[in-house]
Amino acid sequence: MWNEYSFGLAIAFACALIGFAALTRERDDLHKLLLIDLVETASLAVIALIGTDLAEALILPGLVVGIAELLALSQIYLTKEGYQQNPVKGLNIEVMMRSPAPVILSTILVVYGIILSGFTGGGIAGLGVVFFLMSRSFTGDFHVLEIASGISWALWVAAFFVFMFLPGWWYFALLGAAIGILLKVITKMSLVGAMWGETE
Amino acid sequence: MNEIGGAPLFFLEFGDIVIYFSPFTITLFLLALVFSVFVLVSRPERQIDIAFGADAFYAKVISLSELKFRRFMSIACGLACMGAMVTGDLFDFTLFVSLVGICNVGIVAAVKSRHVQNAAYQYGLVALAGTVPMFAAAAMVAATTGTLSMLELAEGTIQVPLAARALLVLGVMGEGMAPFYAAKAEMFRAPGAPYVIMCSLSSLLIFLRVAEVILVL
Amino acid sequence: MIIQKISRILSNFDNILPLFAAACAVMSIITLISLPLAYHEDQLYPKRIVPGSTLNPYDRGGPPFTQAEIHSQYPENSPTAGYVTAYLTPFSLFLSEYTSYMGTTIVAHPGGILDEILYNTRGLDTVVEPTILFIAFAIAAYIFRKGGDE
Amino acid sequence: MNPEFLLGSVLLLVGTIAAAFPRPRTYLNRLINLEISAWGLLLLMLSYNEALALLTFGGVSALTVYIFVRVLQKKEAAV
Repeated sequence: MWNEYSFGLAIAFACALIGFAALTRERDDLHKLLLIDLVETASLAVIALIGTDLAEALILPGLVVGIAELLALSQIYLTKEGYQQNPVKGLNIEVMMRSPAPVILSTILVVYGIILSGFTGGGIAGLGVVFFLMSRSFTGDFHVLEIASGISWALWVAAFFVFMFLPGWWYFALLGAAIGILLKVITKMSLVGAMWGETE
Repeated sequence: MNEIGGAPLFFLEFGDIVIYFSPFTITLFLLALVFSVFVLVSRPERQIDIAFGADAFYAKVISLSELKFRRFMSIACGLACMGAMVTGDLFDFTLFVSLVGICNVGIVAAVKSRHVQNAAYQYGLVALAGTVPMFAAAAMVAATTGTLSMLELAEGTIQVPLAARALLVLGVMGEGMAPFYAAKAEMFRAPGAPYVIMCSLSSLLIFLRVAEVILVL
Repeated sequence: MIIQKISRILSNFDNILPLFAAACAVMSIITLISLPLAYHEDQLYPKRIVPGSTLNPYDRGGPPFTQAEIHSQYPENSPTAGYVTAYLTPFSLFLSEYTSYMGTTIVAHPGGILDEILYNTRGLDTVVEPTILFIAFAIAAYIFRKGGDE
Repeated sequence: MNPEFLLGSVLLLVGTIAAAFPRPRTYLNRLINLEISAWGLLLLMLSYNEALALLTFGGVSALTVYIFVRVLQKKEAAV
């Protein structure tokens, strides 16, 4: 009865046990956040053990939920401790500011992300944008990002309803959903890069 | 098939995720709907602090943007509750519950008081930790029974492992039920009456719903 | 009174997370004890590897624009399930004809088994998930903008 | 059980222990040790051929590092 699945579950729950045990004794607020990131890994491992295509379809939402809540909590942490006004140095290495390397790397990531589209593409393209914004210490306009992500959300939900109620138009819905979710994830991720700089 | 809240009256199919309305879920759904509308139309309270020993009092000023933001979060919380009440898929249920958790954090996090923000942070950590047992439970159900649909699981032909049920309950408790609810009570010091009601109402609704889910499995 | 003592501990919200973590740790131990669990062989959306296919590891069959077979929960609810999997955009078609290691790229490009699951058969999951993303980022952005000026 | 699965399990467990009880208990040390368990998870996904999940997890965990480094920098600037 000790198949591969049970063995994997044993490992994953042993990890969860260790992580939660450390969390019980932790008093520092930021260490708590890091440890929660650790136990998230264990829960993703439990999902991965299903080993079907469904597992992947469940991992992607699980991952994105984790990072979104992490960003919100880290921002609450900064405000409650009063660190919000402190400057962030960015990647203020002289070479980074001038050299074309960030541009080239970001371009590769963004192009590949657009080819992938969907969740994965959004994540990868977003990473490229974050890297670029960080290396150029950009202080940008937030509202544009928020509006863009709102529109892409609407596009994607519209595509979902086409899938459900007008299944004949599946091709249209597929492209709408893929592009909508790509834009949505990119804009959200580039928020991280824009927040790297100073408060407006 | 074991039915807890009466036979489902009608189904709304979204592919593999089937939303079902039984007398039990429809009651909870309407309750969430009524409160969302209530939040939408009501005007927020003005908290007044009375200075002791003198005849003076001063009203706390809440900025318009803060008000709008918190109303938006409350409505999102109401919508999430409505979804969690009627969904017939286990993983979808866990996602809706975590949405309720993050909305609850949002309702209070906008308040500019260090005490309230600290409570919101601690509660947010518990909500984030609660997703771990919840997702693990849903994944274990999928792996050991081969399905996530509550309607299929309610047939009772395949046994759901006890550990998965217990993990699900623990995870949902982390998203805002007793005894981890205490942090929320602390958050109620935040001004803005109709919005914080949404916090406690969502816990009540989710408590009732998770009881049904566990009994059906 | 013991109840008073418990409620005093609980009323300090710094103790909430350690308490929850302890409950989770205990629950992990219980799960470990209950362990060997049977893996149900008849899974939804099974994975299979077609040797030699350029779409590895995501070849789920089906010539373009004909319905591939998808083992979903309620096939009658999604009549178009299987079309998306079989469809390749011109770009993915080009990749699949000229390279043999780009299966992941092809499947992530619009049209593939994951799009099938995420958008079509289990679309509501994906609706909820960007909503969580939206709410969490809205909180972060709001606090970032307003948190500074006091 | 293929070698990726075994190696992934070992790394997951070792990384968890390392991140839960880091030797000099600093934020940076814990953040770096988190990567070990992330590698374990990546190998686990690889053994089940979950390539797309692997790719996304790689990208998202890089973003997690950005978020934490930002918090650490702001915290450090306060001292």
